[in-house]
Amino acid sequence: MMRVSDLAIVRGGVPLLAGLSFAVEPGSALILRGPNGIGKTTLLRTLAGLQPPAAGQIEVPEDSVAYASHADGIKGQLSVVENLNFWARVYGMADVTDAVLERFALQDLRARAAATLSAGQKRRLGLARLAVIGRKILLLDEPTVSLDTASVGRFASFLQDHLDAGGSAVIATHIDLGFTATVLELAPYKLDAPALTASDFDEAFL
Amino acid sequence: MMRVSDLAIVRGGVPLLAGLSFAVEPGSALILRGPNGIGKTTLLRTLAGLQPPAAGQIEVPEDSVAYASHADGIKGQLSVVENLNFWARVYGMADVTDAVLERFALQDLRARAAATLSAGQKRRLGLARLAVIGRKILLLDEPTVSLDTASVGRFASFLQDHLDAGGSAVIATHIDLGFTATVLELAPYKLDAPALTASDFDEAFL
Amino acid sequence: MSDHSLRPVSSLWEFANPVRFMALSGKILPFVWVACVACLGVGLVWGFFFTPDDYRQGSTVKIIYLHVPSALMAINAWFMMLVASLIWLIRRHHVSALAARAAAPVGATMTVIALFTGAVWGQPMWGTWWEWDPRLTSFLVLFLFYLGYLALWAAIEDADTAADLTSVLCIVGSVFAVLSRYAVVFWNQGLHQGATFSMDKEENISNVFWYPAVLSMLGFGLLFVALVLVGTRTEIRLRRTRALMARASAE
Amino acid sequence: MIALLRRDLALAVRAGGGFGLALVFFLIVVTLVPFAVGPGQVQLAAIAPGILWLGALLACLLSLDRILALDYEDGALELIATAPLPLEAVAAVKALAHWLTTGLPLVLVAPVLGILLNLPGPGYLWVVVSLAIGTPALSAIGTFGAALTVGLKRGGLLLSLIVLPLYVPTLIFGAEVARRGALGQPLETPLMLLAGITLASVALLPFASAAALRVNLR
Amino acid sequence: MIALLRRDLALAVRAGGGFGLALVFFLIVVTLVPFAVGPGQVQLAAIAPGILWLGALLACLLSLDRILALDYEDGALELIATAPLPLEAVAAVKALAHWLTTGLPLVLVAPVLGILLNLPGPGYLWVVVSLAIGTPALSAIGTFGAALTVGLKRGGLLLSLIVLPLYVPTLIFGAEVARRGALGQPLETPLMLLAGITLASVALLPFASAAALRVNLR
Ligand code: HEM
Ligand SMILES: Nc1ncnc2c1ncn2[C@@H]1O[C@H](COP(=O)(O)OP(=O)(O)OP(=O)(O)O)[C@@H](O)[C@H]1O
Ligand SMILES: Nc1ncnc2c1ncn2[C@@H]1O[C@H](COP(=O)(O)OP(=O)(O)OP(=O)(O)O)[C@@H](O)[C@H]1O
Ligand SMILES: [Mg+2]
Ligand SMILES: [Mg+2]
Repeated sequence: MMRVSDLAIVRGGVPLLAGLSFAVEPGSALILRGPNGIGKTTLLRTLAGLQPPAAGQIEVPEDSVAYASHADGIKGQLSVVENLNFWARVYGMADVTDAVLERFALQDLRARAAATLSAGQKRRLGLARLAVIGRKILLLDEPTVSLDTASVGRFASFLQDHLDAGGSAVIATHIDLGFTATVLELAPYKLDAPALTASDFDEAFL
Repeated sequence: MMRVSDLAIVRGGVPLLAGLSFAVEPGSALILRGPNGIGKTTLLRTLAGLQPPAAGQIEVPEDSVAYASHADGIKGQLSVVENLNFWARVYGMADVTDAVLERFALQDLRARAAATLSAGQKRRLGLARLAVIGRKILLLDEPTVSLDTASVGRFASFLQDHLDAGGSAVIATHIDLGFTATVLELAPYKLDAPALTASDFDEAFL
Repeated sequence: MSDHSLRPVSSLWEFANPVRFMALSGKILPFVWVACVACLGVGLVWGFFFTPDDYRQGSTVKIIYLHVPSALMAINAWFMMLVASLIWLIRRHHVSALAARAAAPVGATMTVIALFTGAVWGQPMWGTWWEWDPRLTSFLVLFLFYLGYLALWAAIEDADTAADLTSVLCIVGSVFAVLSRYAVVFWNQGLHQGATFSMDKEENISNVFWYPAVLSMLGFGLLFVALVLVGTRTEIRLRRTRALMARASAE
Repeated sequence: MIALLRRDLALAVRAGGGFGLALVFFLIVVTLVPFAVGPGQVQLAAIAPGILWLGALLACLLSLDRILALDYEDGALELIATAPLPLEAVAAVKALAHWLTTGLPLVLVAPVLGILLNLPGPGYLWVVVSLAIGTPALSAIGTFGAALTVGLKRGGLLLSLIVLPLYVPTLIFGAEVARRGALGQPLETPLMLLAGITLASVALLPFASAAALRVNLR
Repeated sequence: MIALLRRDLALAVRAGGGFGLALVFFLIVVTLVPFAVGPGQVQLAAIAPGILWLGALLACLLSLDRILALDYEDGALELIATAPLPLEAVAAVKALAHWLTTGLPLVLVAPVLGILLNLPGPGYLWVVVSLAIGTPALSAIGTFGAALTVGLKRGGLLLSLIVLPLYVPTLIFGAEVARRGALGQPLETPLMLLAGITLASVALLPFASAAALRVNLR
């Protein structure tokens, strides 16, 4: 499904990781692990196409990827349901169903303006977005931040169903999600970050 | 040190918790636990004096409390050290020392503009602030969000030292910090939120 | 950095290679400076001290030796930035991005000099420091474009991003600058009395004034080239040092 | 795309959205002018068309940073960029939404404010016409400026700095149409030029905006 | 408090900070006025003092939302509020920092822009004097407006809306001083009133601002 070969990534002109190769098959998930600042977020942004890779190839079927960042992209003035419907429509899908709301325990909050949600409730809303846009490959950046244990479990079961239905996922996380997945330790691919940063732009002058 | 009696809290006009009484002695920590949206953030804001309690008393020595919220209050254009020095000066303390920077593994990032830190690095910076402002009672709202295991350990050891030095802390968290502390389950104090919310203002017309 | 700077040049684009650019610009820079100082010195001294006073304007006419060249270079500098921006966007030659960046402050300064000398001149000529004459007005607008361009460079930290965005701004801005010029001419056409003093056409100007004027124009042109070369070289050196230090500390 | 437009419009009319505020700002600027320049009737009437245009332009300008910055800050822009919408379309829709919530109301309210400034009789029609034709260009140019500055921390004023020189031709032709209209002079030429600028901006600038956005999200 | 002032000034002069941009906005507004109202010399000179005041006021206005909103958004304001600084002092320092980075530069640059508008000779002195006396009031009032709107999502335009009416007296007296100065008329009365407004705003408004902040952070 997603095939990455010999990828190198750069952030703010600093080379972070190099020589990454992996494949994510339908029905399987890949968990990215590594200490803070190693480049998980940057890797996911690259896979999502937001920034170009410094080297290497990313092969991925067109229109199959959904990205969920640290921030949830929620509009505080819109209600929970309006937020979800907006995303569904942008991706050309049907409006959100009660089943999805229940799955993420949002049914009681459906008409609440998103600005008045607590940290964990906002996060649940951000994750529910993944269920309404109908994408196969999910790129998730620390999806369980601020979630309580019950919500983590709820999310894990959603993810398991997604995989069982032939989807796949790449997840950066520091905690244990409690389901089987390949784990990719990023530490071995780390490039020693230069103390002084030279950007691509600077490199051109060597 | 901090003594709370029969506290009730309200958020956005909705009563959340009532009948809370607890005391936090010097050298001890209190961990707040409860599902998303129960009112942990609201409780901590109330203890910090940012919002008035709906009922009950909070007794706390003057100028002894520091609050750390979900957001870290970091200025992206300033460097790591400049950010910390600012807070130190606001609280009338000496500038940040190398020991503090090392404690939070920020020594290599000291001159970096805070905007270019990763999620976890930002959080470490936010936590390092607690070490430079010299306050006794720390009110921490999910301090370990985005931190990797090593950083969580580092933070726990900082907290342990703080307690050993006679400080105390109230911490809202979903994960295990790995040190001994009283745990306060908030669920029993929960009020069933009325479906239609009446604000204090409206109530005055009854 | 040495070996490929010795190969013969096979295409103009090779100068876009930083190494080649440094080698070549290092060689010609002294000559440019010498020529610039010579032209400016002779032109200005000749113009200021060895030309007769104009019968209508008196000695104030001499400001023309500063005013006209700086005005011309102000426009040419923007044009050069446009070309450099296009080269950067299309062929991604780093030198051209830096050259555009180096030209902007020079061009902005030229604009200020033209505006200032014009104002100083306008006081005895028109009895006012400022007149909303189309030409002056479009210069003011040009100055605003320079300000926006410089502010955008200054506000962005990442070099690639800054080069890309300023290039896009330069291209869009050029179109609007030309539009503004036409708009301004249109706007003030009916209201401005044609009496405004003008020496636009070469016939209006006698040779005594003309030769030193040409010399000082040449001098300003060379000054511009020299300053842009210096600016570009400094930027290149700066970036090369950064890159080298980064490499060294990585090893 | 329609979803995006509808969302932007919905956000604008919700509490705290920008709708109506540009209008009120316009109203206030126009009201302050007599305080600033003194209340001589003749003088006011002479500058009325120009002040209306200037006020509309400033009101537009003030609302520009809402076009993209809000979506950038809460992460929605990244998500929209990874959604199956071409960025050019996103830029065009954003400009359209801005015009509908800002430019259009300004056009409609301008005649009312004209009364405050003693605008001469025939001026009303032409102020409205020139604003109706010119404001879409203001929105398109503004979206381009917003796209250029979206990554920058509170690029608000930088945005103004970049956008204002770009507004000069539109302002000149627009105010010229309004002024000539008020005086009953012929105004075909500036009107055609104004329309030309608007058409060209609306057709071409979304591409430049999308390019700038792509760079900024990198 | 000095730490806060120094930080705010440092933030303002860093890349992306507001410093200089208000100035440039002032420059641009003043440049655009002739485009809008037409280039007649006499007419321009007559409205010059008023336009300078209006331009300064708008430039001030545009930079108001930086005073508190940035600190609110990244959570710094909550932390500052729980720090051992009285909120009144915080409000006063914020107003002072705003004046130093906005009002003061405007005062200094106003004479240069006066040239563009053919300001009559004696006008220069009085434009500068009136702005120097009046702009601190603009900053103090603006900080109060910012404190009122800080909780609201992008209160930018709402802020303008609230602040502009409050600016009216300052604008009237300030522009009056400048206008009378330009015409060589007696100007003691408006000057005293202007000074009175400034003193009162600077002395009292920080208390109102602090009260508003307290409510908004609740
Ligand atoms: C701030 C004020 C002024 C600005 C921005 C300005 C701008 C310019 C520009 C752009 C040019 C060169 C354009 C060309 O060669 O086609 C120029 C040339 C010239 N300007 Fe000015 N000007 C200003 C004031 C004045 C004043 C007050 C006078 C005289 C009374 C004046 C007289 C001339 C003359 C004689 C030329 C030479 C034209 C030629 O060589 O063909 N300018 N000015
Ligand atoms: N601004 C607000 N207006 C109205 N209601 C709010 C507001 N903020 C939060 N709430 C509601 O108040 C309740 C308590 O929120 P709070 O943020 O204190 O929860 P929390 O325990 O910190 O949850 P979490 O673990 O998700 O952070 C929630 O039900 C939330 O929906
Ligand atoms: N905008 C930026 N400019 C320059 N450097 C950056 C920028 N953002 C992040 N970095 C640096 O790039 C590196 C990788 O950051 P990234 O956010 O990818 O880390 P991460 O693995 O997601 O960390 P975390 O677990 O803390 O979220 C870090 O060292 C960080 O300091
Ligand atoms: Mg990350
Ligand atoms: Mg919370």
